[in-house]
Amino acid sequence: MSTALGAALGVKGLVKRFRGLTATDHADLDFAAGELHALIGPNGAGKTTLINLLSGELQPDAGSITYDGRDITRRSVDQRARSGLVRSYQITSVFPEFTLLQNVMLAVQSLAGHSFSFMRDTRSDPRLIEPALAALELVGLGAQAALPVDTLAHGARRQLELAMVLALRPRVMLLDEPLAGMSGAEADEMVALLTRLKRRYTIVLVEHDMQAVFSLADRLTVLVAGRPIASGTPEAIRNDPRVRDAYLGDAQELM
Amino acid sequence: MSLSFLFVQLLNGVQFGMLLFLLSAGLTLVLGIMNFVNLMHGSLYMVGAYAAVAAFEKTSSFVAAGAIAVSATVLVGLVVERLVLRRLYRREHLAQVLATLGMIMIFNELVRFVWGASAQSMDVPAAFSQPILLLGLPYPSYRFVVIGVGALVGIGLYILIHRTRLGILIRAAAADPAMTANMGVNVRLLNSTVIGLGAALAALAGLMAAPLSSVQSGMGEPILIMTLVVIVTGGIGSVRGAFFGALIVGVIDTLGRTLLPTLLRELLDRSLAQAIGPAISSMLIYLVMAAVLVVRPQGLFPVKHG
Amino acid sequence: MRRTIASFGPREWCACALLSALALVPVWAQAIGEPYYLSLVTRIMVLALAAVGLNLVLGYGGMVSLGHALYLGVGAYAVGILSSHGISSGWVHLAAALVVGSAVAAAVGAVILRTSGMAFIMITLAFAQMAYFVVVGLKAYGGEDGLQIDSRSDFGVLQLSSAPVFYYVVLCCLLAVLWGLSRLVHSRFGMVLQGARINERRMAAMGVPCFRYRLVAYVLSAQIAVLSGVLMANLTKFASPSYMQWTLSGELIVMVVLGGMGTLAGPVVGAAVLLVLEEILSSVKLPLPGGLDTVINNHWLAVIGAFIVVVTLTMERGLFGSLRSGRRSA
Amino acid sequence: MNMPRMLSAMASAAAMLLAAPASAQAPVKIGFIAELSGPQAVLGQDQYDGFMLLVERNGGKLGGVPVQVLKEDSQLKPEVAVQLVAKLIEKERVSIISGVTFSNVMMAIHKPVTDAKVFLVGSLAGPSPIAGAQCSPYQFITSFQLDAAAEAHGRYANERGFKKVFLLGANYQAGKDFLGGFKRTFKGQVADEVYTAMNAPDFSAELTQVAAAKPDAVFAFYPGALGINFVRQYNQAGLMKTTPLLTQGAVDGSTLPALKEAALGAYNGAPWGPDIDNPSNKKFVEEFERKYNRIPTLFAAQSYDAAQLIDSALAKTKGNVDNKDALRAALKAADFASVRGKFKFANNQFPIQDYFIQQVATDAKGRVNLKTVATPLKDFTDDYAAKCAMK
Repeated sequence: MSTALGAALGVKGLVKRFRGLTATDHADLDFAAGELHALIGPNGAGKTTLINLLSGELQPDAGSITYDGRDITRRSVDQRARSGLVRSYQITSVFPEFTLLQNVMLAVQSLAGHSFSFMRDTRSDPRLIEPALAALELVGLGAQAALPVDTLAHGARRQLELAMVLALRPRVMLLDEPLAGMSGAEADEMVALLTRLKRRYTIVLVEHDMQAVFSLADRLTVLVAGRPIASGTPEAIRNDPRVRDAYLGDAQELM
Repeated sequence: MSLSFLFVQLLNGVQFGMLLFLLSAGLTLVLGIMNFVNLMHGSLYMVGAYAAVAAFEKTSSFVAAGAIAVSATVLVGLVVERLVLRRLYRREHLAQVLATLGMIMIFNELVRFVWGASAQSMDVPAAFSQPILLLGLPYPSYRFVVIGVGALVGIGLYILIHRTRLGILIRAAAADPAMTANMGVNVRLLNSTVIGLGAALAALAGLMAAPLSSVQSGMGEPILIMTLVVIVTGGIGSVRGAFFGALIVGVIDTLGRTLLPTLLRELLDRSLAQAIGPAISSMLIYLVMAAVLVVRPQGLFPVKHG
Repeated sequence: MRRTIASFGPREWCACALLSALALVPVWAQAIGEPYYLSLVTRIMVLALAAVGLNLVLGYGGMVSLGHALYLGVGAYAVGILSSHGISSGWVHLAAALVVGSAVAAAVGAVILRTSGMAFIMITLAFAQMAYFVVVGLKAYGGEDGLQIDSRSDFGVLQLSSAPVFYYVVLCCLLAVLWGLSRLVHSRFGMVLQGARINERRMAAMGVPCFRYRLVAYVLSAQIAVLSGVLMANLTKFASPSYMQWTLSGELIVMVVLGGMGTLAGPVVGAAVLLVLEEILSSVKLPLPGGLDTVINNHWLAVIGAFIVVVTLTMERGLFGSLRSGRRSA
Repeated sequence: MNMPRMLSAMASAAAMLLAAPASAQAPVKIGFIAELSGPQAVLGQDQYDGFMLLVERNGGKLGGVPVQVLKEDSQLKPEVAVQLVAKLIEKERVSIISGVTFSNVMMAIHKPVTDAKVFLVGSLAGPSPIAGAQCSPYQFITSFQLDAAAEAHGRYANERGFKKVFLLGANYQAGKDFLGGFKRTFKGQVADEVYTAMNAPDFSAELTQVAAAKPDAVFAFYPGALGINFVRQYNQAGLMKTTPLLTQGAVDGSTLPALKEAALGAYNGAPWGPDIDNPSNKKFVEEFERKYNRIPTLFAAQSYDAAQLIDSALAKTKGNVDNKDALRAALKAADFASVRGKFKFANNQFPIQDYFIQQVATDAKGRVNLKTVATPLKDFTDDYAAKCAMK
């Protein structure tokens, strides 16, 4: 278990097709270690597809993915996750029947290599509870640890989602719209949280809230029809004509 | 083993397959479209057979018996749908399994209560009571009727599903039930229709089977198992899958029963062959299903989702 | 929130009442001079044991196996076949049964766990049916007619031939398995197993390969069923292909779901209710007017069927599961 | 139905179990185990009706003493049957158990019953093991060992001069024993020997084989529903006219009502037939038809004899069932007017009797019925008796 420190991630000539339509079209991207790299683009630009390719839930039709210097194109989801390449979901995906603590404990547990322990009661196992509580504290859910998830507000669920990712001591976090459906206040909390987390991890962020993106990201990549058309600092992207063209009416949204 | 013999055996397989298809077609729609595990499909088959026998005794007309049996069974199906099944659509599969299992027990005892424990049966329609000579082997002409009806139903369902509005709905629902519901389709009506359709087909199967086999309490279960084998082999929700699945299972089962023991006798000594031959041939369809599922968990003709 | 406070609700009371009742049955049977009830309750507990085993995969793992009778049969025939060759040691019986059972379960599980949903149900059934046909083909061991067992397994000091001793042995097996399960449910393994049921995709995203945990769970539950088969063979002094029939697999599912799947004592309650009801309806002369009692005695299956339907429709979480638990299921 | 009510229901149910009287000295208790639910109920019901015909005629008495018949449904499940036996012996304290429909149930309960020194008067199942090595002094079987009927068929096939016979059977122990029995006595050539899966709904494949083999006759063992399917489809294939059909279990009183004309011409082998000419049988058939308005079956007849046997024995012991040796001697004497005419027990306490071949024909009343056409075995003792240690 390497202590969480960002690792580099890159894709070469990545292609993914669904019944004719090309969701990812010869994408070449590099995510430097420790940077927060945002993927933006109009709807259907293939942002989530790219995340799914990176996390391994989709297999590319062509191209390669390198992580921490190794080719992981054919690695399975769980193999990638164990090596520190962890994702969160756009639509909250947790274990509703469990408490918050149990949700995060499950994540902590999966770090421990295997879970073939049959008799030891997890409910009194500090090695699980303490890291889990820590992760919950980090996202500001420490107080609600004992509550079952189904009593939770949407915003809090998104935070839980992130806590579960953090509990996995990731080196690269793939965050798919962590702000989706959050109230203004909740969103601000989350942005603050992500700002705190920056540098300690490599973060690939897909997000529609442009304000948040431009305030958080070290670099941005603009995807259009599955192909990265521009990549650079927020400043560079702001003034890139191609991006304006790509976004057309969305121009205002960029400012 | 002559070629004509093989051909006739093949025909037997097809005939058995058609009977299975009548049952599978209805059930696969229920499973696929409503995502509802309806184990009492076999009971509907039994009800259809009993109704056919009773009607045949009164009218002594095969067609009339068929009409009565189908309508009676559809009625039963709809009543049960209204009273019980409807409450189960939103429940998990296990609840459906459990409740329909309970219904099976009720129906088995019900027919025993009404018709008594001893088996019933009905005669082959006079026109088809005589066997015909087929490549030098006498062959019961009624079995051609079974094949014919099966084929007709197959064509009918094809037209229904690919040429009618209901068909469009059915296909849509099979591909994505939730979506269809959101498209403002009257799902409740669609469900009743599908259950009714299933009941009608089950009754038809019961009618066709009545002259071939004994009509009695519990006749639905063995055939239900085979039907389910057909459905998962063919691909849940796909009528095409049900059709080819039924033919595959029917033919494999028949050929397995006749050829395998003979084959084994060539390889092993007689007594051993006789010991394991039937065991293996009765296993055959399960082996095939298991093999198919391991290679293609969605079955041979999976319904395209999304 | 480290420890959950074990406060008592109806559920816990019911469980305790049930267990203490079970512990007292032999005494009571002695008192009223009805040793028969001993064998009735023994049979209930043996089947309950199998149901508890099934519950591990069904209730906690979300794997609907319609083929668990297969392992009951393995256990029964291990005893039957070995004793027919003059090997009477219970330890040998048990060891052989568990080894064979685990091997079969591992092989079968490795195949069937690649499927899910309806396909899984059917493929489990398929394997059970195949095993059934194999046993029916075993002419040397009675085939369809089954296999008589001269005397119960020999566990040295434990004289299984004595009904009360056998009863308590079965009871202890049941309690031991239940205790083990109660630990397992909250262990790391148990959490992963339930996690895989609730949200397999997320488990994978967290780096957990669900397959191997499911496989282990399947083998464990098979071993419990095997144990129940060994006891069944000893109870009836008989091993029969009918122990492997799909109908028995179905009954086990009924017991689990009826009692309440994913609850510890649910399957036990389910088994008890089902079998006691069966006993009463099929042979007890109920005080009913108009020959209704004989109608029920002759068509008791219908009544059971109706009962199952009603419970399924009215109690989403089963008889035992519907009881409010005093404990926050944490 | 909420939980408290559920529980109270259970409680009262349990109470009811207790309420059942533990000790009732007065009447002699007789347990009657048979298939009484599900598809096979037709067999069990016949057995029970045949047995009760005598009991009810005698006003609830056998051998002049009141009897209480406790009917139990074995559900074709050995484990359930064992349970029921335990109940009958331990709870009801019966001294005699009769009925028993299927051989797998018989095999399961034979040991527990006879070990408990309770008399097992079986009226249908007669598996070979208990006719031979595993025979017990406490068993008295009023039916027959299947092979015997099969051997009768074999002899009959010889009498008819059949050279080439095609054998078919259900793939389980009884099926194999039965075809074996036929082959022991049949002198001609066996065209082929085919075993089909249990509960096979469709015989087209096998019947095509038969047609292709063109044998002089077909010999088939298919009990109950299997028999109905087989005979119907045999008839539909036009084979009934061309090839004589010798069967066991396929065309008897239990299946004829379903088969009707479809079975005309088929042959059956049995130690009893409704047309056997003796006063006892006349009385039985007539009373049975009046009471249940259907033709009595072999199973009813054998159970009626079981009742007569118990009747005669209890009469001898004055209703004393505690002196086992006396009761056993009385049963062994078999001192009653069997519906089969003569009836003696062999050393394995299976009957020594004649075996008839019957053909399906329309009887005087115009009903489809069995007509005795030959008696290939006279005073016959089954072959397994030799393997039985008892004298």
